[in-house]
Amino acid sequence: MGLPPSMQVEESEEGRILTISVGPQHPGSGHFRLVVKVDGDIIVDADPDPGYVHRGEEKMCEYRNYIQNIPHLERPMIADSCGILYPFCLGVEEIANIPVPERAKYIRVIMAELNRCIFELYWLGIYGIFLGHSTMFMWPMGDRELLIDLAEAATGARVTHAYFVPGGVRNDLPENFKERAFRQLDYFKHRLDQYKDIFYNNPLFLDRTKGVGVLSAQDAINLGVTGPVLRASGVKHDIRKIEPYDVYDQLDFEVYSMNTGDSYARAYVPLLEMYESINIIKQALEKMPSGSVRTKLGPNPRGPAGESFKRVEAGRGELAYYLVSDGTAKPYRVKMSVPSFRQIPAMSYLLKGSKLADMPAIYWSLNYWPVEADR
Amino acid sequence: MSSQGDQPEEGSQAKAEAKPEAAKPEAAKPVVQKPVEIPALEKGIIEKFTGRFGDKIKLVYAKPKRIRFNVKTEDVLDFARFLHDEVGFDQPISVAGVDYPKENIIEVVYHIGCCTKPEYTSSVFAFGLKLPRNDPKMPTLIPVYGGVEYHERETFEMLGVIFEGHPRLERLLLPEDWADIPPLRKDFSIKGR
Amino acid sequence: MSGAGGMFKAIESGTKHLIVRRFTLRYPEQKLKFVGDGYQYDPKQGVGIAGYKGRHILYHDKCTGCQLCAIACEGIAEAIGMVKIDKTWNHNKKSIMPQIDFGKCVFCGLCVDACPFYALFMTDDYELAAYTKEHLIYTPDQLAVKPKYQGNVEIKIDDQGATHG
Amino acid sequence: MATVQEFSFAEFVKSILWLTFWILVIFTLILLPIIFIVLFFVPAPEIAGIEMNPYLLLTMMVNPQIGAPLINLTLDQPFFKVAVFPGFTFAALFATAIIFVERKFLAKMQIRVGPYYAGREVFWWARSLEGLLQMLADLLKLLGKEVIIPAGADKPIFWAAPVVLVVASSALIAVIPAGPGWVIADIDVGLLAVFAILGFFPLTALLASWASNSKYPFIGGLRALHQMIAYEIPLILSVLGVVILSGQLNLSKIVVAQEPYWYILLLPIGAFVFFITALAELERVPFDLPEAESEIVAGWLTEYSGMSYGLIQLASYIKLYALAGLFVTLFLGGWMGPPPLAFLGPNAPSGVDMFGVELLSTQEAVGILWFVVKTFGVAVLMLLPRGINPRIRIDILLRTGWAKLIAISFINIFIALALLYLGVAGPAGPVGVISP
Repeated sequence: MGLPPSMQVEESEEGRILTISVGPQHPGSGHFRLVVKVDGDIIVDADPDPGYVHRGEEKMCEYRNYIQNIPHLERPMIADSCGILYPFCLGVEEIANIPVPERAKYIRVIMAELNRCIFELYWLGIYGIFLGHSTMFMWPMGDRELLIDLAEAATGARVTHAYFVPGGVRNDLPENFKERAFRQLDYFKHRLDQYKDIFYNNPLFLDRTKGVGVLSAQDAINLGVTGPVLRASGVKHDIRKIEPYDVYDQLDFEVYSMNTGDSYARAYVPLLEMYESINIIKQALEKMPSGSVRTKLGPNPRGPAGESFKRVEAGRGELAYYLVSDGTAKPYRVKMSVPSFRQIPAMSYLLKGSKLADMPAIYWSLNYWPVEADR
Repeated sequence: MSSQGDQPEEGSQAKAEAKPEAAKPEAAKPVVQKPVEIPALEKGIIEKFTGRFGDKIKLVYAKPKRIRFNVKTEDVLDFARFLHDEVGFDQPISVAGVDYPKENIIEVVYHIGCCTKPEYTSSVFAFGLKLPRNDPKMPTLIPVYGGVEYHERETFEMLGVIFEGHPRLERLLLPEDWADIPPLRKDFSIKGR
Repeated sequence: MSGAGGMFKAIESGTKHLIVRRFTLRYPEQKLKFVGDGYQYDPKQGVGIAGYKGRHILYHDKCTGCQLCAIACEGIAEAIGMVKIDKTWNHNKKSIMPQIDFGKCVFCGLCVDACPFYALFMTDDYELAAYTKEHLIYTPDQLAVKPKYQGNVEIKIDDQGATHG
Repeated sequence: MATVQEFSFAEFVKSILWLTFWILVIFTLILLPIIFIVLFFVPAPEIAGIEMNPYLLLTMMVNPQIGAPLINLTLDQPFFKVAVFPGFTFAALFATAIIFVERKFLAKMQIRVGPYYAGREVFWWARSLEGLLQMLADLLKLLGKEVIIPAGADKPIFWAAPVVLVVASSALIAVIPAGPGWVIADIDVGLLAVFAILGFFPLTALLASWASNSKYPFIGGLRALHQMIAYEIPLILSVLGVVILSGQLNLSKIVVAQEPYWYILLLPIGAFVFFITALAELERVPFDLPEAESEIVAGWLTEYSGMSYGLIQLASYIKLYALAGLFVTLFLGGWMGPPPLAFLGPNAPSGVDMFGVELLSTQEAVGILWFVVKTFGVAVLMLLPRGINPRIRIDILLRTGWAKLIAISFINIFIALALLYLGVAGPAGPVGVISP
């Protein structure tokens, strides 16, 4: 019968290789293109092509002062908007030498962990639907509401909080936040237990992810991947633990890692981290002192010329900001080193040689967010 | 914020004054402070490098957990190999380019973290290169740090730095029909600002 | 057959959820209750007061036309413009007040942080849909109206699961 | 700047009234005279001793008693069986009901609401059945959509594929008995016909995908081909046990052969394999690889839009009904009630009467009811995996199909043979029951 006319043109010399453009208009890609070459069902080459949602965040930063940079800096990753803003605030505090009240530090940790859970649930939902598990899409998306509700009560917005500012947070937590948080987090923990039955222990899910896309620890380090992907390969590298910022050194928590480095481990580590986040939030709510939450600043905070490199552990991994200040109220250069961008090399590395049907299982387990990677 | 209206002029003046500080005198300043406040761990790392490279490299600053050297273009591969193999900083975090039009240089700053050696995991090691602005060329560090491939591609695209030996120095984030100067250079300005 | 046990558990879990209460918020019939009365800011203390960041409310008797909100918004959304108003107030010699384009506003609330006179706050109202772009531009008079938003449900949790209202 | 034309309700009403006016004018001035001229020359047919004429038809609307024999007669017509029950209309309605139940059922499992607003304001008594009219709304939406044909598509095949699918899946219904005597084609090779028709689907899927002239459909079509061929063999083998025990290929007679014991009690493994392979044939979760949206968009359906997509979906749900019906026929005793109820005998509810004319006998009515109930139950069971399983991978699927399921179905055949030779069951009936 032969191939249909349009495909015959794009065949290569070998006559077997079919080039498929996965994205940017593809339900399984996001705003991102993956040029996949398949030989039968085996992927022989995968070329990531980011840049469809590049909006020049770094250039925009140079035109705005430190406070005005806050709303637009959280746009690349609205599922984890506190996480992406956190290192920026830390960096500005270092440059301009702004003190942060103790209570604000605790609130920041609470919000960052809440956002980590919100993000992981979003990610888990999409991972579920990528593997064809529609219930695993609906459940996390629904349960995310429990946490968004908390975030909304504290910050006044559902996803784009604009909550962290250099020198603390915008406002204090509402009155009955602690009880509300404990109630909803307990239920959320109960829900997480349900996920194991229907998804994580489902034999079909295990078939699809165990032993798929194995990334060894050495490769993981060398490719520069970070976050749950790195920890799934057996490297216990968590910025919260190794270089504690704010009050993480006063909280008791565990860093989880798995040794297999396959898609299953990359999917399982976030689940464990969500349990740990609940633990951290509860501890922080208990330990939180009272007092002010924001250092009063002028509208244009500025510091001496200098540079800072601050990193935090966001939901997707190590998120770092390289800030260069020239003494004016606007940053001279802002370099965002985002985890998603650092996962790109692993993508083509892992996809080569795997099956086309494994593509969603590998691609999405890498925690890659096109909008964040493009900035 | 009330002085926001005349910000552009003020900003450019301030930039003009601050520029020399940002690059060179700043490099000299921490040297004065250095003996006072360098912790032991950082001092150990610095001594390793000064012992190996001597005057070829220059310490820019050494804050707690953050060290930065400036390296010459011809030494950078040796430097990176030493950093990776001997010292043990093995995880590339970021490659940033900074444009200084007044000094006519482009700085490329590598930030390298460490995953394997427990004593260094909390530190970030940075090294910068000063490249001439009209012909920014440097060797690629892919042979040492495989993960910098896309970071270097981005730096090439955003600042026009050419990494010699890079396997795929092509368009990454910008539109395919981009026909302007690299956008993160300071003489490229956003429309309307 | 090691997978049979896992499959059985999955089926059990799935069927078990047929009796769990549904979590969906039936939106136009149910509306969420919010904390407080909208996001506000206390310039003396330098901190905000928790609340929902919805449409703004402008207190004409306090606004001095100082443009600080517009300047704050300049680098963010450029949604605030200062317009002439008919009335003259003693404290507002230039008689200009902010007009907000909600087609551009990102609801970050930094204009509220910038206002030193307790004149610009945010409210619970988020139902701003309009048929044309022009209808999204709120004049000072429209901004002065206090919205009638009434949230009636919040998340309830019991043995049967979580539900709204 | 393009100006949007303002929508005027008055204009809309006016246009509708104008249209109605012209239809009435054409009807009274042209169509009515033609009907009467035809009636003048053509003698009216005589059915069941009653002379048919338009006046009789009109009076039937007022007094149904006159038309009862006519309705009874209609029920026996082959055309009624093909078009209405148990043919296409019934299957389509059943498929619609299945879609609605699937959506509500899945929504319940996923702790959400599902279709909610459609029909909620129309029927005040249907408040608790939210979303009752959602299927109608979806149908209207699909009808109103443009059918886009990709450039370079093989148009005849592209157009024909949905129709062929609907025809083939409807053809499956023809041999499935919905009640005693209620079968369109009571042929002796019914089961063979089913498998012959099932052979159409992979070919049609491949043709549709090839005709789309696009890459994702092509990969999806190849996957569909692989999957359906790999699963057809265990499907046939699993049914072989039933054929051995009943000694029949005629589905009605297979139902009758299950008189004391349903075959699911004798051949549980066969029923299991049949259920799994039926899921694979239907491309339902977890075997929906040909439509795996995260890999190949919508598989071989990618380029279909509007009502041609709607037809494919309709075909797949009619096929679901047909396979569920086949499962009921082969393993669950078809139209027969559960064994205890079969002994109710005279106490069973009476048939459907209409003014003294018996439309359905007791046996028929109860049979049809049981068949519908069982089929619905099986169909819901087929929907269940969608809520709890991820998609399976193609190599695992093929390995399962070729290696495991075929082996299991051979075991099933041996069990059937053992039962036959031990005399527990067989064409002659179970031991102790004297066959006629």
